[in-house]
Amino acid sequence: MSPSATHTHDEHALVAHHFENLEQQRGANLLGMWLFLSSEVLFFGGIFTAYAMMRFSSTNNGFALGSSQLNAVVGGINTAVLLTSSLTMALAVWAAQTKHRRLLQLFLSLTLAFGLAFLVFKGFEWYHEYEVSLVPGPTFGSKLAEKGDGTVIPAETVKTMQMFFVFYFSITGLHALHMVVGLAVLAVQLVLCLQSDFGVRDYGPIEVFGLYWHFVDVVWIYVFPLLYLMRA
Amino acid sequence: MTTVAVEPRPQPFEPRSIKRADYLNISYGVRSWLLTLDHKRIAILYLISISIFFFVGGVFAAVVRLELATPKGDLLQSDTYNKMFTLHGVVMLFFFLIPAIPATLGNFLVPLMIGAKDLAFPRLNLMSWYVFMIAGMFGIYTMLAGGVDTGWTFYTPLSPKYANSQVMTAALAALIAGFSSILTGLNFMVTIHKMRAPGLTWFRLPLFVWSQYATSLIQILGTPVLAVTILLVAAERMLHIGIFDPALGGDPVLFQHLFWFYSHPAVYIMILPAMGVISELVTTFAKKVIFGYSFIAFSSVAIAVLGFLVWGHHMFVSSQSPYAGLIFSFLSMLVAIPSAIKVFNWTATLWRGSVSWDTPMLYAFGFIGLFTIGGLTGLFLACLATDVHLTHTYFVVAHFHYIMVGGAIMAYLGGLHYWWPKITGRMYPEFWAKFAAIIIFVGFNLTFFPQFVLGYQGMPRRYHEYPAEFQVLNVMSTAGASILAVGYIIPAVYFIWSMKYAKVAGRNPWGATGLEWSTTSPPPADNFEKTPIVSLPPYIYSKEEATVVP
Amino acid sequence: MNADFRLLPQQASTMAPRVDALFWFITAICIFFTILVAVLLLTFAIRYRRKTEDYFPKPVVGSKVLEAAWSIGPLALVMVIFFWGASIYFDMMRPPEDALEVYVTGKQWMWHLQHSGGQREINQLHIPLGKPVKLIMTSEDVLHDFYIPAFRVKMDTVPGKYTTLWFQATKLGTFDFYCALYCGTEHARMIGTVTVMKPREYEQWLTERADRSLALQGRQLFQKLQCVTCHHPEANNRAPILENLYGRMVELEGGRNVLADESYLRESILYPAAKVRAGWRPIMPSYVGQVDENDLVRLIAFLKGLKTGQTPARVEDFPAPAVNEKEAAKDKELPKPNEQPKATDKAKDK
Amino acid sequence: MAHKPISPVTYGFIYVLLLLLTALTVYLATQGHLGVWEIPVALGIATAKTVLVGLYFMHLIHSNRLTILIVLAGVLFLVIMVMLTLTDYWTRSWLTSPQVSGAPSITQPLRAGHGSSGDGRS
Repeated sequence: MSPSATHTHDEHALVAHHFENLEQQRGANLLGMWLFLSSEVLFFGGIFTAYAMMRFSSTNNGFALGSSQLNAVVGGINTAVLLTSSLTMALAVWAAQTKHRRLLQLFLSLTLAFGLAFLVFKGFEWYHEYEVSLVPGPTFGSKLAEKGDGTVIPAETVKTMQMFFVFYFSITGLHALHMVVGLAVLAVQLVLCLQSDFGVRDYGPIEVFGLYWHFVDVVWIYVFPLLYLMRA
Repeated sequence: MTTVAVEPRPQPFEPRSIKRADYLNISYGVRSWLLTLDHKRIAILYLISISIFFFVGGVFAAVVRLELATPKGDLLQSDTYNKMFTLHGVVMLFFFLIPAIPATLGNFLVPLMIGAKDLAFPRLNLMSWYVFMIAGMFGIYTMLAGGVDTGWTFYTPLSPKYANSQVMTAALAALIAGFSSILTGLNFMVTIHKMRAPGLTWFRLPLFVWSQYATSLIQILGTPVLAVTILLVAAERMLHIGIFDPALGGDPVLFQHLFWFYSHPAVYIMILPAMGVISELVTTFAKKVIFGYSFIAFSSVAIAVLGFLVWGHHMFVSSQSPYAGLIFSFLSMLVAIPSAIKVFNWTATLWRGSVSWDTPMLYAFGFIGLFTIGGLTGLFLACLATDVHLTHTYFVVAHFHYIMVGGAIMAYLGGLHYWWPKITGRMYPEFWAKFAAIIIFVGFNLTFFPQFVLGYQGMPRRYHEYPAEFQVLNVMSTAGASILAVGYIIPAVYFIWSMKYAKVAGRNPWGATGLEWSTTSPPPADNFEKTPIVSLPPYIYSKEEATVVP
Repeated sequence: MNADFRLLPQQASTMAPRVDALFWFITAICIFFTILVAVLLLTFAIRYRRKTEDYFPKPVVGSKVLEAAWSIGPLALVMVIFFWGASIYFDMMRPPEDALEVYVTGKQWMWHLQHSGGQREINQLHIPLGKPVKLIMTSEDVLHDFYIPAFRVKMDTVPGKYTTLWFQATKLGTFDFYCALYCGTEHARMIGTVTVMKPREYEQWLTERADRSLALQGRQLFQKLQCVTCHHPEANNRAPILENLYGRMVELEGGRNVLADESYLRESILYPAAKVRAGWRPIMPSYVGQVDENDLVRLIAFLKGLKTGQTPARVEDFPAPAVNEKEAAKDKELPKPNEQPKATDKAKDK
Repeated sequence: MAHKPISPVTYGFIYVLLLLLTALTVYLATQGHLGVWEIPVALGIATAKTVLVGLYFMHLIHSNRLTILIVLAGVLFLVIMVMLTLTDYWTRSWLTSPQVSGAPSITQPLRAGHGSSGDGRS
């Protein structure tokens, strides 16, 4: 899929033997990524559907209560961090297309940095939830009554809240997994860009990876309101 | 239009003395196979792996049928029996039927049929085989570590909470095999979109390619839902938290929705490529253009899309809302139409043709007959009132075996015989092939037809012992299964024999149209001596003007 | 091989002939089309078999008329099947109002059945001929499925909720029932028999086995579990009075309405705060773990028959396990468990 | 290159829009009182953001019909999954309810139990 290691600018060297030309190769790679992403839509879609149905059929306000345990402002800031990494990724593709090697290196590094920042934030959030006993399991909710006004949440509402947090950790976990995979690929591309004229020679791989990165961003754009903001 | 891709006349066998470099002899050694990027070699890798899985799954089936010869559970303990039918289902579905036609015949033929040098992503193609094999390892580990007894459907709360067998590894095997399936579908779809030879427009594509395209759609859009569902079940089993367990406030019916959203279309992953194979066989052996090309092509896509709208017909008695049942029943009924279109068009193609009775055509006849029965009996299960009586019984077992074994495997074997000369460069022994085809047809019907009656009588599926009144039909079924087993072993033997000893085949032993027949047998590593240019629609055998019946 | 062999299943319920009529209609369609395709296929294959390799038949591309015919023809047929099937299915899903009620609990790997009079059976069900019977079913563990082939009815039992199944037997005799949904190791042994009796014999059978009625057992539980402490007119409005509750629409906090059916009663005992009645505070504790499925059945049977003025006294000790005459006398005071409010009563509350 | 690269200025503009939408949705969820409209509005804003990301960052605005078709196919099948599953959950209580025709009043609110929220919300 990726071009061979030769450093010539000869198009012929960039095209795998079974393709006719670079145009065909780029088109195929982009199409492949788009198809993969439409597959991913259904992957996340499956769990979103489950979430929607459980929420719809739930008979108490455990989901809303669960949602209000999350900090929407922290989530919002993290959303902004991820959007920023999307911007720098888009700019990296632009730099590759216009053959600005230095800028390409800069923007890829920034994307990597913002992506890592997002994960670090997310990690702190998870740790906080662990501390206040919001991780599903036998001890779930044991520290709920300590804060707040001392009112006791009925047991079955706690159960529904736990269901909410099962979804929360599954969805954010799967999203984080996609981030980790993305960051790994990004790191490889960055190293290649620092070492060679990878990217400016053929912007194809950068563009294809960019699609993936933006998609992970789009998933978060839905995760954020679905988990953090539905608290009424 | 420098080259006409179609060779209207059969070629005489080429002399053996000309030694060409083909994909088989271009390099030797295990390494050259395990690291190959050639779609044809990867197809062979798949062929070997799925054949092994087929026989493993077949052994499980044989054990199941042996146990059912008597009403008492005397051969096996109940939990051993449960593991047998579960493993039979898991192995046959995820490791044989789903990859069967796409990953072997499809892998070999799609690039050849569209005049490409390879699939769009050769590395991904090899990777999908390795992913498949990793899944296979999990499957084999499951068997060795004691098996799994949840049924291939993994229904909750049985599988995450109550089963004490190797549910995790079995589920992982299905999950990983799913990824392999997604990658294959993705590869095909990009290839069909981007790699067609000059002049090969969409309506000049062979119908096999159309059916592969429709199949890929299901693989790409359906499989991820299975993946995420399995992950949720795995989380539920490992962490004892979850969304399908009523004790935790969850809903087991939700699992069925998510599961069947993939697993119903999965049936079409198996049968659509089979339909594609049959379209090729029927035209070649009738020497006649296919009747209603565009109707067959679009009916494939229609089946792929409709297949996603009907999963609820597995749930009419699951406590799903009866109103949802109403909608699902209605939509399920509609699948009858594209299926009818295909059957009638194949039949009409024979009209005034020049019909040969070669082995692949025997399989095609068998397919059309058995698929007709399998498809029509689907009406009982799509219809709400009869489904209440028949679901969860042997009627369902008979119905889907008519589709998957009578349909998909007949077509797979037919296709394998048809393209065997192209794949290996050798013919197969015609007498034994015909003999096996007839044995399989007879054995199949004897095995599965009695099960329709059993189901109507009310015998539930997945019973290792049963009331004595069901014995007569069960004995018939077991007898049929032993005939069927013989029928499957014969081709395995003569195919292996043929690779060395059988008659050498020329480029085009059947006198077929299609780009794959214009290259040598076996094809060279890059498939074609030079890129073909296509100027004609497919299946043009006669130079006469085509007529249209009003 | 054995004398019991029969090709077709027995028809022993009002539903069976209706399902069979549809079954044979579809079978006729199947046979017609299978023969049609087989005959065409073989005729063409033989009549036009290949005689010489040099002959290239005249190509026929297709026919719009034929395509339309074999699309619309099947469409019309499947629509007939669809509507026919749907009409029977909805009758299957709607039990008659006056049906006898039997509670069914599936568990790995047995069926536990209880009649309204408290008579219990394991893997057996006795029912009267010619009377509609409604099974109210649940499961204690995994999914099961209650299936009586001779009656052509089947329904999954789902843990955590009630599903229903009804039938009206038309033949005396015994018929097998099965667990039809795979439920684990001994799935195949989760079977039993339905015995259809003449109504008089059934009554006799019931009295012979008369334990204490379900409702009466429920009444005892109602006191034992201290439900009566709050659900009582003298309890200073701590909890709603439950008289005449069953079958009515209940207004909830937030303006929704819910039908007080078995599922609602069950949920309200297990998870009281799930659906709180308008105007009441959710102070009731959950009874998860204190009552099992059988206790729930008893409590619900009691609540279903509870009419005006029948709430037991708060101070009354729950009676010790009593001798039969005494119990029978009590039973008379209590409403018949089968009695259900008329449909008009339900409408009134809206 | 099938099309001219989108200029960095455009990217910046889109980025600012995205940040504003994020701020808006957080504000509406924490300060606003939208009631039943809360979920539709939040999802609407998310969709608007997705469209912006898709059209500009992912270059859909310059891509061919095929790519758009693939995106729509993914979305369409997701909608099918949600809607057909919903037909089950939506209508489950209809048959047991005496008021079949007016049934939505029983099953309608997405947040069932909303009304009983008087209990211990911390």
